[in-house]
Amino acid sequence: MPEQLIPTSVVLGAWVATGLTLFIYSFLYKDNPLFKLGEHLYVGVSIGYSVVLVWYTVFFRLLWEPLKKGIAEHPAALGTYEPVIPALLGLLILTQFFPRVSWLSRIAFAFIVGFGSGVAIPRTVSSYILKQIEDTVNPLITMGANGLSMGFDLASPQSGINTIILLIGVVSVLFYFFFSVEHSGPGMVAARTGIYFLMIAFGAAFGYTVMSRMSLLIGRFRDLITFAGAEYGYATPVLLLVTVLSLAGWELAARRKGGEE
Amino acid sequence: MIFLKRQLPLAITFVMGVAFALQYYIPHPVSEAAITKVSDWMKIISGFALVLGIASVFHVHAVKIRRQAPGWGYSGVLFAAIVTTMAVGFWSGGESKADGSQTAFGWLYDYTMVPLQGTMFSILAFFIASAAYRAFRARSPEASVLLVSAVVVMMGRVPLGQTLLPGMQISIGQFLFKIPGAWDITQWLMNVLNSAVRRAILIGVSMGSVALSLKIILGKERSYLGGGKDQ
Amino acid sequence: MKGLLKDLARRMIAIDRRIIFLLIACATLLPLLNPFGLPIKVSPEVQAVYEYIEAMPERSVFLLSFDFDPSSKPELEPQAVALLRHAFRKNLRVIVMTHWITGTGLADGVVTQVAAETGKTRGKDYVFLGWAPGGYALIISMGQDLYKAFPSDYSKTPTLGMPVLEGVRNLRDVNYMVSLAAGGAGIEMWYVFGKDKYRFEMAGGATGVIAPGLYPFLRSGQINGLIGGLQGAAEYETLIGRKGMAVAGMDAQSATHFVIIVLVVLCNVFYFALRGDKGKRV
Amino acid sequence: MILALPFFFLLLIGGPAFAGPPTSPEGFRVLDTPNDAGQSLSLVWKASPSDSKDRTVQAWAAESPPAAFKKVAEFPSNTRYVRTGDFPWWAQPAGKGDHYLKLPSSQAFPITDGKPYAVKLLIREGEQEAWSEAAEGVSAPNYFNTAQVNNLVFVLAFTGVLLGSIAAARRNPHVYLRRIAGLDAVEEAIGRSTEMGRPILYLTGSGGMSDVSTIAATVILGQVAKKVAHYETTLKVPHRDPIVMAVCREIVKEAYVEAGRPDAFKEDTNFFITDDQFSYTAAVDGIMLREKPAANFFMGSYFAESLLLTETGASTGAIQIAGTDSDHQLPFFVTTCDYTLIGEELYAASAYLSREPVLVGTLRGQDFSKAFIMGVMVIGTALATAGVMFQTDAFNYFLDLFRDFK
Repeated sequence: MPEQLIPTSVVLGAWVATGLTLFIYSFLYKDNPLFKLGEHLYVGVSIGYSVVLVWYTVFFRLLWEPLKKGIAEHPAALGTYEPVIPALLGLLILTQFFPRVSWLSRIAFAFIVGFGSGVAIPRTVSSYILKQIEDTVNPLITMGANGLSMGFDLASPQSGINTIILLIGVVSVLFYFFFSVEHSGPGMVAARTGIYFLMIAFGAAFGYTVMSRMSLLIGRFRDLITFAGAEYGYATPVLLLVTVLSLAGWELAARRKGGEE
Repeated sequence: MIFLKRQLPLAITFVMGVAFALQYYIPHPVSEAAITKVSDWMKIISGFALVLGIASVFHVHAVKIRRQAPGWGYSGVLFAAIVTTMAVGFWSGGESKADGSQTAFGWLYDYTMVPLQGTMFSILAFFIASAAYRAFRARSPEASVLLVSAVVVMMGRVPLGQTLLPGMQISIGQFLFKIPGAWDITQWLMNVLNSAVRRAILIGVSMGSVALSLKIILGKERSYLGGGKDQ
Repeated sequence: MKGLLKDLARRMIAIDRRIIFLLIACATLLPLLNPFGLPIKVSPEVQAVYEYIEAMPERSVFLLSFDFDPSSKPELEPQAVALLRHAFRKNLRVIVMTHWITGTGLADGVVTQVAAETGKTRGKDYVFLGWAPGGYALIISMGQDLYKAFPSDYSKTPTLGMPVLEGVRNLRDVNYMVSLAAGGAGIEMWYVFGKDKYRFEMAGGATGVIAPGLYPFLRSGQINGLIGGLQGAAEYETLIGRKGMAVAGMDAQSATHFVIIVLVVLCNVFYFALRGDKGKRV
Repeated sequence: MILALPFFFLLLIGGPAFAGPPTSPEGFRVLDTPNDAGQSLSLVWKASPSDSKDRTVQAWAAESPPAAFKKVAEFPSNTRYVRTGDFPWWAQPAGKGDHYLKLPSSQAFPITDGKPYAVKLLIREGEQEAWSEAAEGVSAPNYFNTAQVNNLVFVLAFTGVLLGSIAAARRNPHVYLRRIAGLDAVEEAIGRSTEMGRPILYLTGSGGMSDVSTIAATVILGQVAKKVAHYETTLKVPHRDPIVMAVCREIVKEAYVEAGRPDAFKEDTNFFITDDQFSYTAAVDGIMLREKPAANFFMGSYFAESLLLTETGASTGAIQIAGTDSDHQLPFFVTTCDYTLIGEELYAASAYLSREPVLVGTLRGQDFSKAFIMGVMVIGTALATAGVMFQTDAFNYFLDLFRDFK
């Protein structure tokens, strides 16, 4: 390894990051002052971060700069003042602070919700209804060099047998979501099939997800291992010791207090 | 007044909804420009809304500090963190990098937000294990299939499981039987069964969401305006 | 004796969660410190991405969108590194961008590092466009004019006239695109607002959680390949023959999965031991 | 096992040896690309039996009146056919089996809307070549995408069904609705919190106000708040989105008024934490551990935070009721919560709790439409299979109606 001096700011960062990481992990033991400290710091930093981000990316980049540029270039054009509209709507939301006129904020809500609903309708129909129907509807047989054949290979997702299973799955789960039909008789069979499909899929998705959650832990542990090195001043072992000792101290103090009472 | 309070918001919802639903069917460049513009507007509006949120935070924690409620010191920490982050952020001009080197704001993000985020997220690894231990009991046939498919997929996902449960081929006479391994079953479960269920949920949810959107546009659903049936 | 077993089962079934936490922590940490290297099997959906890139002629345009932030770094960073190594090895022109402002620094770091190790030059072989607001609106505007959507790259160099972007006007000129997504602003959005309209081939790389939800899109050909989670990354590393952090992490994966499976089996054993008891009583 | 049916089929044997020299393509025309935003032309010409991979087609284009022609595309002559599924039958730019080439504006050959362009084709094989006549076309942006007419019809028909079933529900609001287990538990959960003297925690998810699941969550919040007002229990609703918070504040206030307890309403029932995913989660977990709510409601859309919230809630012994349409988080809610409203059940829940005709009617309307979609999928599969069996495209008149075209 070539000698590489790590900048002080990075070493300091490593200590801060390691400390915060261990504070948050202490929550796995139980709620304690270290976790509370970490939690409140985290919430505070995230709010501050959002404020700064919104200030620069929204107010500055989308509102102030286009207005300034527009007024400098085409002061007479109506289009120049277009960013004023959302600004006014935004101000209407702030009428929430004044109960007498707070109804004005509804105009802004109407604008947001109306836009969201309108945009959603055709796109949802296209990608989530028509496209999904289109993909479920497939011929069960294929035309090959030997004439018509139906595939029974489970390993190939496009085979005829899988097409049927998929169709049964989609239809039975959809049936389970019928609300105005009683689930009895043949309806019961369909709905039960639907439930089994749901449960198998949920189990599979759960099992599939375990890996990505473990990946996150691996990622954090990898950082902790890195910061345990001499070049970072043994941040991890030192802070781990500090965390454990303070937890033990806190626990002892709490017990003594409990004993006195 | 009644008109302004009730009818005007409904009219705005209707006009916005219909206009941007139709926008989809119009390939003309003007229509694409319109949706881009209004999307920017939405960001500006929600930027203003953040003020509401911050006011709420200040209210909640200021009350705690004033009353010296248990744990009020943490509220002080929270305020300090907000103020410090904002100060650093504005001082750095909102940039995380300037002239190729990290700013104080960038440092704050990289060494507090990132590890905190990552740590909170990684706690899922512990919780997914404890949830599995608690929930995966063969209490009923439904719970049993859930448990079995979860275990099979867990086996199929990792090299160890794939080694323990490999696929096999057995030939008896002229017939060739393929016994699927954990990995093959995982693939099949994910590709076929999981696709089917997701698709059905997707279709169902989409019907519901289109229905709700339509009702909002047509003024049949107005709870988003804040309950108010007759105001 | 039987009573003792029942007692044990009762205790074990209500075991303190913290013991499970400790087991998981050990199962992750030990293999990381001391890997044992199990073989990796490649799935067809990862193979498809690899083969598509493998078949691309030199100097084709490859767009990689980092649609995640540091919280998904452990899974998606290895994917990004493997894809970039492959693309650079094939001498493709690589355009990198992100939809997540919080992922900008991370994306920049990854691209710069992989480019440095393969000796590629910024502006000539690759460009990092950085982040721009808009989500799907950004995709639409890139589809119309890339230079309007990104007038300059992350290092504030004007994009117009960059050698790496020669002949690239908008998304239509992109040959292949991969979105590495951790959530909402990702693969589906790229498909709905991008691929569909501007006709480029695309694939997805996703965290393990959202990957299952993308199988319908894979099946219907909306995406031509899918890299799922750390396993997907490990498969890709195996394909390009450069084992990296994903392959090492897979040992820890095996261990933790094994621990959970054993726990689930045990808890069912205890459960049945107790259930027989209850059955008699009722 | 293979199901093989003997079937007659034609083998087209075509080789360059029999094809003869290239001839100019038949029926060549240039048109504005239909259903697009402009800056693109489309070329159409008839297929020829002598198309093969050795015979190439080149498209040459020029601004009209003819400046110099430039080569803009080249490809083997047995490609770029119009295939089934490329265009719906009601918006075919060319007949099936014809050649179709979209010529978008590019840096090499920019196309401006409203300007005429001349295009001709060159057919080449080896050294031999044949030119087509030059055809002219003007590109223009279109005002309506006719290929998406089925989407529009679907939306309109669905609107009709919805309005119809809402009207029917107004006349007869006592429609049968099947039980949803999670909803019976709502009352129980509120009752238990009252008994234990502990608060109720209600989360509206991570979506914004234009998110359908958030709207459903706020409607249910109104119903829960009404019950809570009766029992005089504490309700806590931490938020991630300030606009949702503002709306929920109004809704809860309204619910207290309706329950006849406006005095019991507290302004800080709804409060904002932060808009960041995991710091919000950490704070809500903190609330769960410190205030130990007896009931936790998770309604709306969720991401990875779901399990962090529900598993912490489970450790405090709270009754947990979830409802989400985020399919990727459903497995975690199902395994860690006492009751889970799956997907659409979240939307249905508001109808159950309120029994309002509009909501009940909507459910009926959705059921009709779902039945219709199920029918389409089953009949469609049968027709698609028959189409392969009888080698016909006739069924596409039906199947195309339910395809997604761009």
